[in-house]
Amino acid sequence: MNLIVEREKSFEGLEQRIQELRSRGGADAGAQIQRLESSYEELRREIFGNLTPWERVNMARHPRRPLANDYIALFDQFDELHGDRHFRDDPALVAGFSKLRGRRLMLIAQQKGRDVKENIRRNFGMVSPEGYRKASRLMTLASRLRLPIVTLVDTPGADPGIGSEERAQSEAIAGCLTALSKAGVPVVATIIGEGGSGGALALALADWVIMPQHSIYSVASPEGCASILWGDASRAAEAAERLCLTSNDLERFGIVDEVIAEPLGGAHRDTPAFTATVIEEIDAALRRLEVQSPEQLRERRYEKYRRIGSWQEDARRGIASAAT
Amino acid sequence: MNLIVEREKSFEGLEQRIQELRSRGGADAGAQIQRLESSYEELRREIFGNLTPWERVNMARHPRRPLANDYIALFDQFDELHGDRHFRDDPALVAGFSKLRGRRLMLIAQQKGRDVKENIRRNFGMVSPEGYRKASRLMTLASRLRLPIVTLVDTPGADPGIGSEERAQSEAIAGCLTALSKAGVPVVATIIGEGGSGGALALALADWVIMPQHSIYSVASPEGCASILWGDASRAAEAAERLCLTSNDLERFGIVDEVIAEPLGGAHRDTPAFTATVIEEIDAALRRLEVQSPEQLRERRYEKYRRIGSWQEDARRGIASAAT
Amino acid sequence: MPMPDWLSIRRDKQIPAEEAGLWEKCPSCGEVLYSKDVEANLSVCSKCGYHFRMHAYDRINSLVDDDFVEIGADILPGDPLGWVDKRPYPQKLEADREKSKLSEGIVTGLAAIEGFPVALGVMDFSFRGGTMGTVVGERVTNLFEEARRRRLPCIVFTASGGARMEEGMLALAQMAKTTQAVERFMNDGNFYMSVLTDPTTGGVSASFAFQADIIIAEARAAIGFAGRRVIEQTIRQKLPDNFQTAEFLLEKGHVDVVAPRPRIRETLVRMLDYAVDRRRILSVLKAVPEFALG
Amino acid sequence: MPMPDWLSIRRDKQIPAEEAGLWEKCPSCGEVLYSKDVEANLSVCSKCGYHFRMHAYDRINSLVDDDFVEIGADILPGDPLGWVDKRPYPQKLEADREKSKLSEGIVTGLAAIEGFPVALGVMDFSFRGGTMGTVVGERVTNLFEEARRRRLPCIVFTASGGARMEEGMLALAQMAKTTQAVERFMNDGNFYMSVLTDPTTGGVSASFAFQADIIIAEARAAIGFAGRRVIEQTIRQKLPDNFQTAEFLLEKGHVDVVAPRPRIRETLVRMLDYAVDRRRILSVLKAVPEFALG
Ligand SMILES: [Zn+2]
Ligand SMILES: [Zn+2]
Repeated sequence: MNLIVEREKSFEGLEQRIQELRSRGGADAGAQIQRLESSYEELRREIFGNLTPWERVNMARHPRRPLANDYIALFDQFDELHGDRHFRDDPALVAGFSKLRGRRLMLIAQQKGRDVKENIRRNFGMVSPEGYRKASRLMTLASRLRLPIVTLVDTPGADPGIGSEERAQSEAIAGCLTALSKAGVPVVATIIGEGGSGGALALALADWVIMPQHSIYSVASPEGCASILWGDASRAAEAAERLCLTSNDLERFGIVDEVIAEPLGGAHRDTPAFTATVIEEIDAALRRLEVQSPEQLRERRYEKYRRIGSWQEDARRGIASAAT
Repeated sequence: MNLIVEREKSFEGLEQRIQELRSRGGADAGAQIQRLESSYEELRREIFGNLTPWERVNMARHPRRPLANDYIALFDQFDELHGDRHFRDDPALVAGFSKLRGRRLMLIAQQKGRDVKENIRRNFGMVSPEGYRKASRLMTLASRLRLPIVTLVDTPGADPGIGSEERAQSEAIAGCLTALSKAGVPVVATIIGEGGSGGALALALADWVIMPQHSIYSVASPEGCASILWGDASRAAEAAERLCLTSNDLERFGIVDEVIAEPLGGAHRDTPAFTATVIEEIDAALRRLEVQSPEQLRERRYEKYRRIGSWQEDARRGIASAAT
Repeated sequence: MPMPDWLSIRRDKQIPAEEAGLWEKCPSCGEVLYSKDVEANLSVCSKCGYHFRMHAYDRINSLVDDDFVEIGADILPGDPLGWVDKRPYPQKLEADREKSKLSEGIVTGLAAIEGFPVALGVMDFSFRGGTMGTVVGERVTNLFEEARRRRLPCIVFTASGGARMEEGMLALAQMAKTTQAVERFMNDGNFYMSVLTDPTTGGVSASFAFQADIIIAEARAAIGFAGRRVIEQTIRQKLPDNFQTAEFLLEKGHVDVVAPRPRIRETLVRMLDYAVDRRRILSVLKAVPEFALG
Repeated sequence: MPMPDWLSIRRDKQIPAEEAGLWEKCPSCGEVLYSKDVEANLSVCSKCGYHFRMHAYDRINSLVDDDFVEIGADILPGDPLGWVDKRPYPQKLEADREKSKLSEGIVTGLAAIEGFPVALGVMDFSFRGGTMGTVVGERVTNLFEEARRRRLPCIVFTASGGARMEEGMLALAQMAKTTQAVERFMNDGNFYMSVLTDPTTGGVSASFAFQADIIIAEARAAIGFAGRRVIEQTIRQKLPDNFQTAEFLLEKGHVDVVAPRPRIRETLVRMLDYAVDRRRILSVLKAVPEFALG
């Protein structure tokens, strides 16, 4: 049950009524429509204008939220490349050569499904070691060919299955992080929906991290966190409050470099326009980064993550306080 | 049925008789012993003095032929390292840090079993992709740490099972060859028993290749070759004649850099002395190579294999002839 | 350098009909096909999509923009082992030359594909089953060395039964030789694609075929290290039909892309367009004026 | 720099008996053990070989030749999220400091082991379950940067439940920070070994734990990415006992060596002896005179 989907249902009657009045027309309809529309707008602003962290979690998981393929479709072209060369091609991780505004690049994305069948095939966007190894293989290739790396992050977390453990999920994720550390090309990551823990970070060690307003990016899932803290996964909403997983929090902490505002009610209210805006920002980031030398890129990326944390002066004074 | 084992049986009576006479002693025993010993020696020289290629194949596969562990035991120390970091540790390929005369090195060997049980565990020395990936991982590590690489080759060929194909045996072997191409450290390979096709070469792209006299090293197994040529694996002896798989042939072709003579009747007649001799030669090769810079080593290794073949002048004149 | 005669002939479709045979039967669906149609369709059955094996020069012809500057054609086989089985090796070579209209198992050279200058190697199964002897090894090595000198991307179409038995260990050692040449080429930052066609096995599979940056497999091709029969003999059971097919390998993550033959050229061009910096190419071409582009 | 007080105390075995408890029961075989014996046996049950968790300073004490020059001890945790669950995060930290006698989840510093100067980090599960917050990340990063400056081999003992929830994404980002520091260190040709102790999971497992040149796992340790309970909840069935054990990982090829605790030190020394050029070390030591060896 998605909280946002439930909210949306409460508008459906109102939306239909406005539609009906519009199509019927007539003398008094105009005023009535105006009245209804204004209360509709007010209601939406009230409900969507200031989402709680838990509401944002639901927004990030909304069944109509733009997925990786919605973004990939806006690139000039995309040619998928498959496989880790050793064991399997992982459909949860889609990657390949691409072009954006004529710029050649390597695109690497976590792909959820839109329906149950596709979600099973895509493993709900949970990547297996093979997927991370495909990613690191192609990151290394991109670096070799001097192609910038663009990643789209959308996963509840790395696959936690038996097979993934047997085939060294940890090593695979560490491999991605290492490949991104080595990359002598611009790396731009966008957290398009759910940024779930290490399985998300594996693709997001980047020069520039973009985050749509209602995406989430978290050290642990709210459910997992609640279950650890209180032994009760149903207290996920409370956990979400504490985890600072929203775009605003993360921009403040320097984890995210750019937040993109979403339409009222979420990105899926206007997927074409919103995804186009994100693509625009990815392009702008690449334009800013591509003037840097491989050494500069690596050095600045190192320094960027080097600074992240809260130990600095606060900690040395032994005072607990939020980092800037 | 091993041909050499059968031959050895024919001596057993004679050997026993000599032993008996020796222990009994007596006046006429001395002369009789001398007579028997001289005919014993003559017989052995006659049978083992000039082995056919097929006999050498049997020698290379002799159940008592020194195996990798017999050689490894002679190194100052050996600490095994395991695994390809992705899928499995392959017991058919044994590798680890080692020391020889105080020199630190990386030792990589194909290990057959001495009995059925161990042979099943070692997969008869047939290496799976995981084994080759363990090898290339450790070759790369050796190169990083500036440790010379010593390999011991003894395999009927790379594992031809379903799982090995599913996990990209070709890519794994190519990976070993690539790692050895890149290695900026001395590489010394010894074909201690069977050098079976690509599965053997994967460990033998080396600056210096040593081959005991009765080892074999072949593009295909005699059985496989016979089955392809005549649809009859039992004509393996004929195929062995043609394949030029003996140490003498291969030294002539520049495939092998050094042949080490074996005791009459084969290395297993005096395993301790013979294996010690081989180790001596490995040490000598390392001593010669270690003065070279990484660039020199790579360059000379490249040129060494660059020259191998028979197309050169012969071919350009369109004349078929053996290479020098 | 002008196009070799043989290529010109094929290109002009002037093969006498009586030589080629007017009709061919598709071994997959049984359809009887007009040979000229098959050829026009890149030797793919128009009914079921079955891929007939393709002649190396036909393949080259179907790929390159204009001239193909062959290199290494003067590298010809010897008989280092003095090999005889049912016939002496030189006789087998002679028969294969006759049958295949090729001097050896691979054709190598320089060309342009959709304006991209490339080094191109195409193996042909009809010459000794595409086995790698010293000539194949030498030609491949030369190709990569030439490509490295000119900083050209390199493309190799593989089709091989493995190392060539008749040249013994000299054949096997070509794996080492070619692997080193490819490694050196790639280590300089150059781009390499292999296209695995039916069948790609053994020593070729385990060396330059699987070293590439991008590996493309032709649809339905059999690809593996051990041959299907060897595996069946070892495990003593029948293998599933799709085992070792291009499609199977895609699922198992071994290859980047599977494409049917009619889409191979466009796939290569798209990949070149991503991987190759056109500005660099142009500067290379200026520096090597003798390499004329069509 | 002298040994920290705490370490000196442990070394001298001056823990008052009433504090430590005289007897301990082995959770594996049930044997009641004399606490001092357990400690003398590196916290391994003398009957069944069960490994008790080991205090970071005890571990260091059991490894180093003489002095341990701690670095990064002045890096202390903050409360960036203003976290409260059952208690405020600062209270939890305070309680853990009390309980563990540690200032954070890892102790880092310089030492010599059997004459080999090394940079050494030891995590401790008793501080916030060995989770990686920004302090652990910062100390690890500092350690690798210091080791890189001095060209020392680096050894890290891991024990971790993953990234520290109470510091949110700032904790997760430490994976990126540490991975980069390790990569830079290794890229310069330096040698890195990790020793995975019970338990090593999550963000630590998926960053510096599995980046090492040589990975040693302590016998019976639980090692994996996802926690055992998470997997069981996901697949809704019990996992086999040996799943995610050090021994299981050895078979699956994830780690180089498994060693019981009493053999860890000698294993490390042997590996250092292979991997490290003593001549280089000596020249480094000459260049950095302030780093005194015991
Ligand atoms: Zn057909
Ligand atoms: Zn016990």
